Amino acid sequence: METEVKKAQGTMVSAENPDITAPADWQPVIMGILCNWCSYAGSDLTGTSRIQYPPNIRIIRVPCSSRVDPWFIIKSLQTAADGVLISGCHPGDCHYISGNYYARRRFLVTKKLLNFIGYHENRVQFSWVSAAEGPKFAKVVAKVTEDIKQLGPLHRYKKENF
Amino acid sequence: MDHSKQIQEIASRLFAENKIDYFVGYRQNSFDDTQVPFLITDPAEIPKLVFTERSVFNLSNYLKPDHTKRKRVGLVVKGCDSRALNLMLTESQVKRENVYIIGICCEGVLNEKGEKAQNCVECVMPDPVVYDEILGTASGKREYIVNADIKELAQKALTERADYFENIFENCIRCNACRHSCPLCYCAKCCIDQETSTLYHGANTSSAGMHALMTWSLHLAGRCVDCRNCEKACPSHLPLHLLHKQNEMVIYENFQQHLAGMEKDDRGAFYKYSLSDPDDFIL
Amino acid sequence: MARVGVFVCFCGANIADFIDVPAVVEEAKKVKEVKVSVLYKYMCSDPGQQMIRDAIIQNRLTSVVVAACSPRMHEKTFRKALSDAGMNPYLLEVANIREHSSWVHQKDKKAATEKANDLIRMAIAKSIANEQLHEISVPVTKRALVIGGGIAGIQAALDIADARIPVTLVEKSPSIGGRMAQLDETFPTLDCSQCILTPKMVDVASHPYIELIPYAEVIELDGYVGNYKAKIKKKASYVNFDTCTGCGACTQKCPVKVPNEFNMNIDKRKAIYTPFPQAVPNKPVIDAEHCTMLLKGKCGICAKVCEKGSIDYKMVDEVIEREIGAVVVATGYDLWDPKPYEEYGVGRYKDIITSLEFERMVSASGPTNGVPLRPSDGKVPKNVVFIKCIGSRDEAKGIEYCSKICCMYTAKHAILLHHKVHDSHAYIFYMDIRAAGKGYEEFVKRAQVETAATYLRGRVSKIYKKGDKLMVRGEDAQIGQVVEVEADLVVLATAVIAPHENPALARLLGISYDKYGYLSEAHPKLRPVETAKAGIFLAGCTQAPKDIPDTVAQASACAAKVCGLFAGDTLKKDPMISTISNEFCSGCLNCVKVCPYQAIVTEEIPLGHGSKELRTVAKINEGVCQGCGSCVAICRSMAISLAGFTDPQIINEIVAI
Amino acid sequence: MNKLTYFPGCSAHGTSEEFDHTLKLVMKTLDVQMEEIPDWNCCGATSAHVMTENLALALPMRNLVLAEKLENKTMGIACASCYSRMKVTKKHLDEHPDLAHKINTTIIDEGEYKGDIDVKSMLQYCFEEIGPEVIKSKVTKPLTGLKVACYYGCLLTRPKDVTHFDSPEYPMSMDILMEALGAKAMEFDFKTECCGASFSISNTDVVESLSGKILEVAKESGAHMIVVACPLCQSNLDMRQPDIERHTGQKFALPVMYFTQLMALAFGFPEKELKLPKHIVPVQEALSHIGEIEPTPEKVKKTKKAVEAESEVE
Repeated sequence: METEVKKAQGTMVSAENPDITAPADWQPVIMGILCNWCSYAGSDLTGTSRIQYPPNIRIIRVPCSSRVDPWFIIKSLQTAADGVLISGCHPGDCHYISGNYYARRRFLVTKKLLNFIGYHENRVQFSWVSAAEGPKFAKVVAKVTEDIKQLGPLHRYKKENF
Repeated sequence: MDHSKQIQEIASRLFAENKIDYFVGYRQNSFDDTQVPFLITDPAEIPKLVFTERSVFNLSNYLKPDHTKRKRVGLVVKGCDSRALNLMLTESQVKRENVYIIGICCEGVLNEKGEKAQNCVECVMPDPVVYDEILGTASGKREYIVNADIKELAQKALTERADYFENIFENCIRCNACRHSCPLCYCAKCCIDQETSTLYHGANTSSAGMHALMTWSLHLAGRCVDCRNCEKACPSHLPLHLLHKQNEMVIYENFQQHLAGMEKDDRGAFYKYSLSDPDDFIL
Repeated sequence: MARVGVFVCFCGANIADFIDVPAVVEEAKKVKEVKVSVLYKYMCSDPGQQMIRDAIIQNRLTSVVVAACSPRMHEKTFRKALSDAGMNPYLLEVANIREHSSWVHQKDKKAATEKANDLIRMAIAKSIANEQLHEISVPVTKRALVIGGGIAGIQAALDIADARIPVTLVEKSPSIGGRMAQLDETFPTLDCSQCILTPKMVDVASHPYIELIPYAEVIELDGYVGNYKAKIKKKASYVNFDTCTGCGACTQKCPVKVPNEFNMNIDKRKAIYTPFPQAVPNKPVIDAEHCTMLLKGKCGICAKVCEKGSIDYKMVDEVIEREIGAVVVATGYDLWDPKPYEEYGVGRYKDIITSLEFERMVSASGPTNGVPLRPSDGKVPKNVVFIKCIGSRDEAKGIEYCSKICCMYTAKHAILLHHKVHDSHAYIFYMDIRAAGKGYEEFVKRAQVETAATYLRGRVSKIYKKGDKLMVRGEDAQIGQVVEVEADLVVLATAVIAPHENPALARLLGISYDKYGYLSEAHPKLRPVETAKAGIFLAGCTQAPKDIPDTVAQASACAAKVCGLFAGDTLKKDPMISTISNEFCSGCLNCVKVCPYQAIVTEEIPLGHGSKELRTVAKINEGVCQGCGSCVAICRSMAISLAGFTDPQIINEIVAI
Repeated sequence: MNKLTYFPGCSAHGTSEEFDHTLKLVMKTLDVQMEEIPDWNCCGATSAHVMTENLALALPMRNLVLAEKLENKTMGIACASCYSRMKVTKKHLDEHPDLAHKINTTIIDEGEYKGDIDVKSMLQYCFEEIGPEVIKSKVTKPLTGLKVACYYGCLLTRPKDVTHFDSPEYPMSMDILMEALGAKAMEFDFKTECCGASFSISNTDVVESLSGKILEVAKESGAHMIVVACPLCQSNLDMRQPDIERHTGQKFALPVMYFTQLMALAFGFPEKELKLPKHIVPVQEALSHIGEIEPTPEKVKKTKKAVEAESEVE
């Protein structure tokens, strides 16, 4: 009930903990981890095509989505990020042949575990974006940003000092 | 389920034939009716060996140290223990020729309250999957059951679950007993060590325990055999099985009904893939 | 204490218009490790680079952050600037504030500026954890292995050998020459295939830098780029090639006749045979499956007639080893078996033949001495129907792709038929005429005009027998009617398919292949001759159907790649690869399983200090590792780290926000 | 004794009575008890599926449901068109179980469709479940000397994904059966060509040209008669033959018989049981070839031997 009232007043309320709130103009921080060959190249194409998307994402470059350790996701959520987007090559297109297939298994288990432990499932999202899919990258970022805005601030541990 | 006599006979025979240097089994605790792991080198101690439904611990864990690794060891394993041992063999942690495995067709062990333990109620494989000698009657593989606690928690609201885990994992004292008691945690450097987890999870914060344990559970995902040694070892009585069983469930449901350690040379769900793995959660 | 320099680029107006660059420069100064933070209009220009070089020296910087365009654009440029200033180039980090900020947030300068601040902070944090890296040198064995002695293999071998690099050419049949040797004349110039091929075959045999191993197969390949070791099985030929003079007495006297595969089984060869008169090497081999001496111990005529005593019935297969640095795979193609075309009566009517059978018949040295004859009664055919796309572009019965060469060779066949049988007439059923290539369209025109071949656009639905003729019923889509042609001979242009041995060969070499069995190139457009495995290259139809000019071009491209690879005494490699710490490796070897390149090997190390007992740990083969990081993420012991993307680097980035 | 659920179709009770009749005789000899589906209805043939899809499914489905109630393993269908409709419907319903439920509750009401019956054409049944060996063993009067061209028509083996029987382009099952009876099955290219069926009444020109082609090629093959397994094929090829002959000026004189008629003959039933007077093209002349012995060409044998010798040691 209380949550509803707060929301009605325009306050952003965390989906995980109703006690955590933020002002209406709050902007989430999203950690983006992109593979070098497809998604990072795709995001570069978004830039060269001047396709506009929300500015909330902070991008880290890794060689392959298989380099992404679930730690990175957990660490991001634990520190500054309100959400995480991981993106790699489409299945079958992996520059390193099979990396994204291994990554895909880990991502599913990680996502489900995080959800089980009390993170909204939309906090962590995954996408396949090829080097040619500049518009798709913009769309994905817009969607993820919008999803995470809906979820409100995450910073359950923000007070903690790292 | 009392195989004490048979185990004593086998142990004497193995020592007599000079087939082993150590024997690892169970012994009665001196102050109550529980049992403790019991490692013997002297055949004179054989009469102390017991095996009943109180023999709860996974003895595969005692093959981890270097000194047992290099010696010939006789070992008692239940269904779940043998799956862990199977993985240790696959992951080259134990040499097959160095272990003499006495497999028990397990009828389930008891928890502290004297009831049949939850992991035994939900057990998928009570029979040993790797052994030199087998005791009891095999009852075969059973159907996979989703853990009762997970079912219950999954029905709760997200906020409730978040609250529950936050409160419960705050009690982690970072003693690493869970890691030490797990037969599959043999890494020289571990993600839950203070030293590494300072980097990864923040050293002295309330959430550090939870995030470290989550990472740890992901290292065991697709490998954990649900023996619950970790939970038995935890001084804070954290429900660690929730993490492991959650991962096990997701893996079972999505990756060709994979269960850890069931087959020889199966390395676990994260070390293989299928082209038909679920892809619908990816944008 | 780290000393970081931050260099922010305006990129003309590209960045400066949408990001408050001076504010960003000031913001960077707030990070305590940052010793210098400056801006410039074009960082990538010479003065910009000079600015970086000066700042490195003046401020004794330990790492450099350039905030500019994407690292995929100018990382190499700035790395070079660092090296010019005497700094390790891998201490550079690029913050991508153009593609990732100024260009995509053009309507919100404040947010774009904030994002740029964060991106720079992340780059600074990462650069602090950067380590000095050095290019890896891998020794290289300067010998190439060419698998397959068709025109692709021959061309690649000759080009490499001409650069004075030793080549081992392995061919599975008794002679090199491949499919091209079976052809009569070649499109679009109609020069005789043998005339242009045989000189090349002789060159291969006599080239001082080429070791020709016919009648052999590669059975094992170990190692990595520059350092492969190949095992080659020489099949028993039962003829001592060293003493054999190739006189041919044995083949003449041999009493056993078997279908001649070189002539598409139209005539017979002997059990001891050379595949064709111009074979290289021109030495016979005994076909063990048919020789009665080898099967039943009776006969022995060839040994009796051989004056040199070269016949050795006791010869066995021999395995030899070669150390090589690069491999060119040129295993060619097979032809699709048209059996599923039951409505044509394939298999029931002798007078339905495939194009290659026709090719052998019109070949002057072929089984019918250059005259096409009906297999049923040996008469010269007058009306010949050619049907294209048999199996090609046919999802229901064959394969989906276009075989590329059939349009051209069918036009050639129409012309050849006209040349050999003057009063003949060719009818050609086609779906489309695909004649893209130099002189190709003109060639098809020539077939249509010069020989007055009737081109009918449409599929054939039925072939049935009427007397000794074959009635070919098809659609002429251009007039929208069903037509029937009375044919003496029907020639099916069967699809080009990958050799059936390709998947096994691919597994043996550790390269990938597609669903049709063609070996996969590393990139369909930009790396069409390389495979995903360094040092293994593809030439000819083993990669996809192609004609002779394309095949030769690709083979020469392979040769150029091999020569490039062997240009130095060592190979230089990007140092951003994995390393494994012996101390922490638990030896579970899951990384070995996950590595897509078989770049992880095992190593025995002492169990403890000074211990005699050994334990097995994983080890990265520097020559092979491509730096994907798959092994890093699955290593629970954190024993593996990927240079350039280490855990501390990435975690630093994450916590920097 | 084997039991078989039998769906005759409308032709079997009309134009192709000789098929129905001889089929029953033959099945009795082969120890198969045929149970005709009580209250069966029209399969919808070519008309229903051009009108509405659900009706085209509902009509055969009702038959399938009724057939399932008889609880035999297999349902045998005399007419190729009925067979095709049943098979298509069965495939459709098996792939979309919800559809079966929907049709059952809205259009027909005969009980649940279970999908557990095998649907086979009578030719398929004879070939797969009885087998040429058994049929051969029942032959008392072999048809030696009779040359036949087996015509399957378009629906018995096609589409392949639906029928899963024999080759869609060049089937051999009927040929093998005929050889089992002692007849000689000729190489015949137009086994599965269209006879013009649907235009049988509305546009006879098309039928004449298509069926004419079939007759022409059959004649060319040297056959004395055409053997069919479908009433519509029979009527088109038989009934239209005089017209075709008149229009094209060719003389075929190719009687068109059901394979069951020839089976009955070979099994020793008297000729009057074959109901031969029902045929338009007279049959007697063709049947008179029975008993003729073809001279074995000695020359061919010799050359064959020579060929064999050639591949061996000379």
